[in-house]
Amino acid sequence: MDFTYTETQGMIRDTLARFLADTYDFDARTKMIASEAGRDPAIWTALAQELGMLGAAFGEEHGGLGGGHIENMIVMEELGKVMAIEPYLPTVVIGGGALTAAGGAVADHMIPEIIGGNVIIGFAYAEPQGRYNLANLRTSAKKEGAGYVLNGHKSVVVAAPWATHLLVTARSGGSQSEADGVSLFLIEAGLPGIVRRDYPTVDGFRASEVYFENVSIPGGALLGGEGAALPMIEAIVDTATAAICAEACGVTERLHAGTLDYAKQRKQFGQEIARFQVLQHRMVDMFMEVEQAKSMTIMATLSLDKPAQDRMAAVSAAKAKISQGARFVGQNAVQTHGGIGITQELAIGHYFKRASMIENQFGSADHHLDRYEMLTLAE
Amino acid sequence: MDFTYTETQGMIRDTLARFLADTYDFDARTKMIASEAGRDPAIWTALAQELGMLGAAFGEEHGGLGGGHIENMIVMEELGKVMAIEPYLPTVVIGGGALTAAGGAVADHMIPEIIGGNVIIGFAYAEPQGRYNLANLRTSAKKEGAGYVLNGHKSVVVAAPWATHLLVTARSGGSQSEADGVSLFLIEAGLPGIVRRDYPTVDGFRASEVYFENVSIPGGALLGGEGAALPMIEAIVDTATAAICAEACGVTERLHAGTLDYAKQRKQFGQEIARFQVLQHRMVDMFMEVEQAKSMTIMATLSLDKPAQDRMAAVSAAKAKISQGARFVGQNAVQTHGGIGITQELAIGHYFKRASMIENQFGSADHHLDRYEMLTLAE
Amino acid sequence: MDMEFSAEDMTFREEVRRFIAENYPESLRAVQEEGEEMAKEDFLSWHRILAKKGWIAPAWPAEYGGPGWSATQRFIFSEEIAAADCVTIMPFGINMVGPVIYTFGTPEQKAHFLPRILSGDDWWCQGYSEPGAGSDLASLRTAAVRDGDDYIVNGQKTWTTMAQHADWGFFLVKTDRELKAQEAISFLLIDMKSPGVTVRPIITLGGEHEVNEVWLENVRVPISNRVYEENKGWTCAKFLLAHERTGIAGVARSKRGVEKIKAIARSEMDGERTLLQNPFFKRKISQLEIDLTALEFTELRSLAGEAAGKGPGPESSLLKIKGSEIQQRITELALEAVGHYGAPYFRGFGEGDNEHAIGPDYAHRAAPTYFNARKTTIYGGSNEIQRNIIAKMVLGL
Amino acid sequence: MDMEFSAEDMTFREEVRRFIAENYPESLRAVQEEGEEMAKEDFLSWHRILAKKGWIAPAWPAEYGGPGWSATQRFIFSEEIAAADCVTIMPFGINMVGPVIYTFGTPEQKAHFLPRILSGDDWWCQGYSEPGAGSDLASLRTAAVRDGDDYIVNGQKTWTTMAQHADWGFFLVKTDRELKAQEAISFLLIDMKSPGVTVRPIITLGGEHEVNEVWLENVRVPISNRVYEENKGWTCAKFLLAHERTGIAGVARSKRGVEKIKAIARSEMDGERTLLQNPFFKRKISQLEIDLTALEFTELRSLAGEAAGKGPGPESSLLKIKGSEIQQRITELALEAVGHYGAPYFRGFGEGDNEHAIGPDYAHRAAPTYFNARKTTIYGGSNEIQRNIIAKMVLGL
Repeated sequence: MDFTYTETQGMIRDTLARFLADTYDFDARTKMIASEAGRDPAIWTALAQELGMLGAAFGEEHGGLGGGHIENMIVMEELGKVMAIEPYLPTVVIGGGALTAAGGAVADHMIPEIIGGNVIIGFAYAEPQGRYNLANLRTSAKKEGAGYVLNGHKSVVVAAPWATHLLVTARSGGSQSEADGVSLFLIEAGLPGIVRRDYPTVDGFRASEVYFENVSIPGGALLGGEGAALPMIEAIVDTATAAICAEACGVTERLHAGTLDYAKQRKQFGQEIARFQVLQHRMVDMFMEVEQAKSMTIMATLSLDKPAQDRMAAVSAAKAKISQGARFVGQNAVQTHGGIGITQELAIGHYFKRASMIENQFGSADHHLDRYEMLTLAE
Repeated sequence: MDFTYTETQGMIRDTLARFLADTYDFDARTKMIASEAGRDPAIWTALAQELGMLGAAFGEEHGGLGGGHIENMIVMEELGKVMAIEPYLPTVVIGGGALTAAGGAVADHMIPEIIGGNVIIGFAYAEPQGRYNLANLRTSAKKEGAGYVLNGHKSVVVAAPWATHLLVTARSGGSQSEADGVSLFLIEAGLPGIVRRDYPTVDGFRASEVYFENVSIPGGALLGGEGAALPMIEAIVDTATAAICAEACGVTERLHAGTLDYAKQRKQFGQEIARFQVLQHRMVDMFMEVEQAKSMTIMATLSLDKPAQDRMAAVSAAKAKISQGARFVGQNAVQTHGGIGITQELAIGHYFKRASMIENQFGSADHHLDRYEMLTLAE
Repeated sequence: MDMEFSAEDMTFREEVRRFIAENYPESLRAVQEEGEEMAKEDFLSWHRILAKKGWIAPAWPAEYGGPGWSATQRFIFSEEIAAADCVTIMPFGINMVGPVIYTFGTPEQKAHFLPRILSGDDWWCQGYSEPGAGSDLASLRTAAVRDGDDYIVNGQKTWTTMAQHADWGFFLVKTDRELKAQEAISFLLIDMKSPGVTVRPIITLGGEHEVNEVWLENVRVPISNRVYEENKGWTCAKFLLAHERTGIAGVARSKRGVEKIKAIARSEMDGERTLLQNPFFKRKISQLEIDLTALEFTELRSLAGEAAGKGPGPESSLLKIKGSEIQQRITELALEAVGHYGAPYFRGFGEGDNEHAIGPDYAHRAAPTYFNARKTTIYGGSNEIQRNIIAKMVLGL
Repeated sequence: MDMEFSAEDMTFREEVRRFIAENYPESLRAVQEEGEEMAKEDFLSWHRILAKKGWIAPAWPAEYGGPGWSATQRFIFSEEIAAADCVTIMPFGINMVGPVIYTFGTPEQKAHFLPRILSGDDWWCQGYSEPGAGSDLASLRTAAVRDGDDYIVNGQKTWTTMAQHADWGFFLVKTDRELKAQEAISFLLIDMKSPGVTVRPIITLGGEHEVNEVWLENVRVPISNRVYEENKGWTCAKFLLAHERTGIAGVARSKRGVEKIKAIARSEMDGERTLLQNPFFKRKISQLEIDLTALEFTELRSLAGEAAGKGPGPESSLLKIKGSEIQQRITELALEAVGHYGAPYFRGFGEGDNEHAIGPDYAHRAAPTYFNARKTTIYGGSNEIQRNIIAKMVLGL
């Protein structure tokens, strides 16, 4: 048992932290979000080419640093600390994770492109009717010749407005919520028949509704077996869920630290509000949630390569706890700030917004408690 | 809309409060409980004969004061304030309620006996397998000649060791949890074949396991229609549930007041602990629970004569809220007292024990939330 | 003791319900359903309709233009207004400065201001909070210095709700530098069009422009616009605070809010069942309903006490605390209910876009409303302050 | 980073498990299942078996008789001990005064006391709390005055766990009336059979006799029984407090407790289904398990930090707070699970009664255990104190 970082891992964290401290302060982030594109592409390029950060989690055979889940955890936590809107999660964690799992020629081709910063991937998995059930799909992929024809509507595809590629779940067979018949495709984002409606999200990202209207895609776009991709998709989403747990650690750590700083300087009734015992104990409770979020994130991350049952139970336990913790820390950070906490002016409110979205992303606490029980308490 | 007591109701409350202040302090109660009998019969006699208190909730035609549910609420709240172990709930609220509902000769005979203090009734309704489901009965009443023969085992019959009579639910037909086939009997406690195993309860009452072994009872013992008593039993138990909500108001009020007193006098780190803001806010939260318990008790009590659906929803809403409040107030009273709160020496710990038992009596918060949803949110 | 409404009350309820059904502006309903910010005129249209009917100021004494209702009638009225999803009547004139003026004002002040509050001719805002003194009114720094028949006012206020529309504001200012805080405050009525008044927007988390900073630079205010005696403004402020807390429980609106959540949960699917059939989501709703019932009956007990001559005491802080917590929980449930569609954000983005909102109609405001609702435990004296008040005034701590 | 146990660790776990299976006294198991209070000999029987094996003091350095285990091995050992429902080894000698003596004691103290702690020949109790000074150790009043080679000790201690069995006690006493509290405290070892020592029982809510008052009247204590320097007892106390908090999370026992709740919920019926099939009861269990996992990994991170040379810091207060809350929730669930049969009370009533307990076996201790567990958030520094510690030491407030 060992909970320490390797030297390389420590370096990744420090390098990234320094870079973000220089480039990603609150004002810079606000400007990116307000810009036409909604991001600053130079940051992504720098992450790839100056820092080599996009390769941290990939194998050396593809030009990566030979890392994996722990490297993703480190990167996501640092990105969380500055509320980065960079598409690391869909591109590297999810897209990269799918490619690594699928292997073969497409991986050999695409992973170096990801590492080089030339590719951005949007994960088109959610559908209006599906809630958090990954198999509940109406989007269809009909075999036609050597390829497929895609039809359907995907909800809230984060980073889709920026994406070069889309990773799409679709039904190539079976009935609407059946485990069998689910396939996974990596396709170019600009194919004819792909219609997007773009919008910002409340927490600063850009996303799209994506409509597939008779989109012809090549057979080589298929990742994994036709109609047999659900287990792989579940593993990918678990990996992504662990990654946003790590992001939540960064976000809640800053919510806590920001609240502490504010409370030490803000005066009411003639003294710093940090001297009020009720607020002290509340900040202690926030601290305890942050610490437990870190513990659960490590637990879940170290479980990602376990057998599916164990992996799913571990990830659901972590996400349930962290959803609850993110709400607690976020709400109390705002409450302790008072009025200033609910304005756009201070970073704290924006951390709260991101924390609130993390709560339900890839499943609410209730969803994960359900799944945890199904796996461990079924009678 | 009117939430004030009538003059008579105010007098009942004041008279009872004065009497209990004189007779029922913590030491007196401790001695009663430790005595062989587990009670002081003189108190019951005085309540009946000196104060006329046992008639407050009965109609004038039976020699009562013409009151009803509100009088029960007043009495139970005062009894709660001193943690009285008097069998008012099973005898007057439950037994008296059943007799009033059934009417007829048995009521005309028995109610004056209750008012006179000559009768104590134990309510034998719970069974080992039944949890809070009133229809889940294995105790059987077989018709034999003009009467019935009882067989079965009743759990935790409070006041049974003192009882002159038992009010018994039994199955005269139907299958184990069926609504049809449930009958209600009021029988003498000393009939041949009734076997008791007596014990104290954790909160100071005496109770028994009651076993019926081929107990012959007369036909006149039947209250309500044979096999059709479930609606009446449900109404009686709702009345009883509202009554312990009132008792909970008395208990939690004292838990709160006792904590307040203690906090104002107890010093730590050089000041009264009442000056610690965390404890102040906690006592405010306790206060709010007590106030809300009072509101819900009034709401439930005033709903007892409404149609069954409305009555049940109101009582379940109240009991769920009060179960939660009783736990919150009890636990925090003990916590605020520290070590002394968990000894037998101080009253506070005993109030906590009673509050804890009230939590699950006639159904836990979860049970009542289930029932509330079934009545109001069924889809 | 009974909790039934009398036949007269029931008739009254019918009358109110019918009036709303027949008179509430359809155009306003459409704006509300879009979920966009209301224009000043939107608020005023409904205000004027109620004013014309004589129902705009339920709590005012009849002599000043109130309808002369009982506490129960006022309760019924507020229930029906909420049940019909009517826009909120801005409280600053009707519920706040109005009662201060008819209680403490001069005959001239009453004659001039009260009719204009009723009619909606004057839109009011409240100048209380200052930067660095949120709930701590005793440490105000905005100061008024006498100059002939005027005060010259300098300072800065913040969290001033709807000041962008305001014709008049009521302000707490210091009128004496020597005296202790509470003995040095006066209550001034300031024309927001006076030279030296600047209003700057504060944008809140959901993107709303509801609150403002108000800068006062050498603003000249006639002494005749001071309510009550100089340095006695604290008396007005305390009176108003107590007044503000009644009704702050928001029971009727929250009841309506719970119904809306149920409707959402009936239409959202959770696998093969509706979200309302999910036992845990259903449990959160039932727990909320029960907590709301407890709040409702606590408010009714408080109203009954009021009717019996006991003014709304410090225990009304309970209503504020529990009421605001419930309002927040409603918005939490809405956000949880809409799933993925909580994320898209539209305000101010792609305006002029005629397409329908992304996701179901009820989804696109869930997150901003949730964010915005965090204010309910902060404003009007934060819930921490309310607990301090109960600790001190009720528990004697 | 990885969280797997090494092959050596797995072998070690097997060895521990086998040893317990083969050596744990059957007679003790029977007493435990009855749920009655343990006699002194009951505790000692298992203590002596572990002592003989050399496993009684997992955390002690090998030179003083510890087994020389790694942190991971100690963790595994505690898990297995808990999983097998072994009686708790009294902590006062092994975990508390022992480490103080081998860290601060004289060679003579080490030579005399440590072997007797290991063997169980001496039963220890802790004389810290005083009436009027629960968690506030700085305001102690028990005083020791020098008289030749002795101290004369006068005062009163309370909450002294298991003092009724104790041969020795370690006491915090004031040795200087002039100095400030923390600079005036000394750490004395007192023979409980000394003239002037009186132990009086305190009966707690569940009817247990676990704690006592200890009266000290002119008790003569040789100066050689003082550990560390005079007036430096606070150093020992602080060391011991930090030591006491490790392991106080009680993860392994709570895991076992959750399993027991599951077993109860599998056997209790809730209508046609088991209680474990009730979604809300099941949810409380899963939430408890998840919170326990969070606590476990927080403890493991803390242990890893310790192994890397960071001593158990003030963040171990987190382990105390969350650990004690979880212990209480387990007892809450047990009481809720047993329904009606939580009410009957048997301790001390009808003793000699050979009949089986009323209701299912697991029911009759549910309420007393729930009541008794309220102590976990009070003792060892109440959870309020622990939050103060984190606020001060970790958050710098």
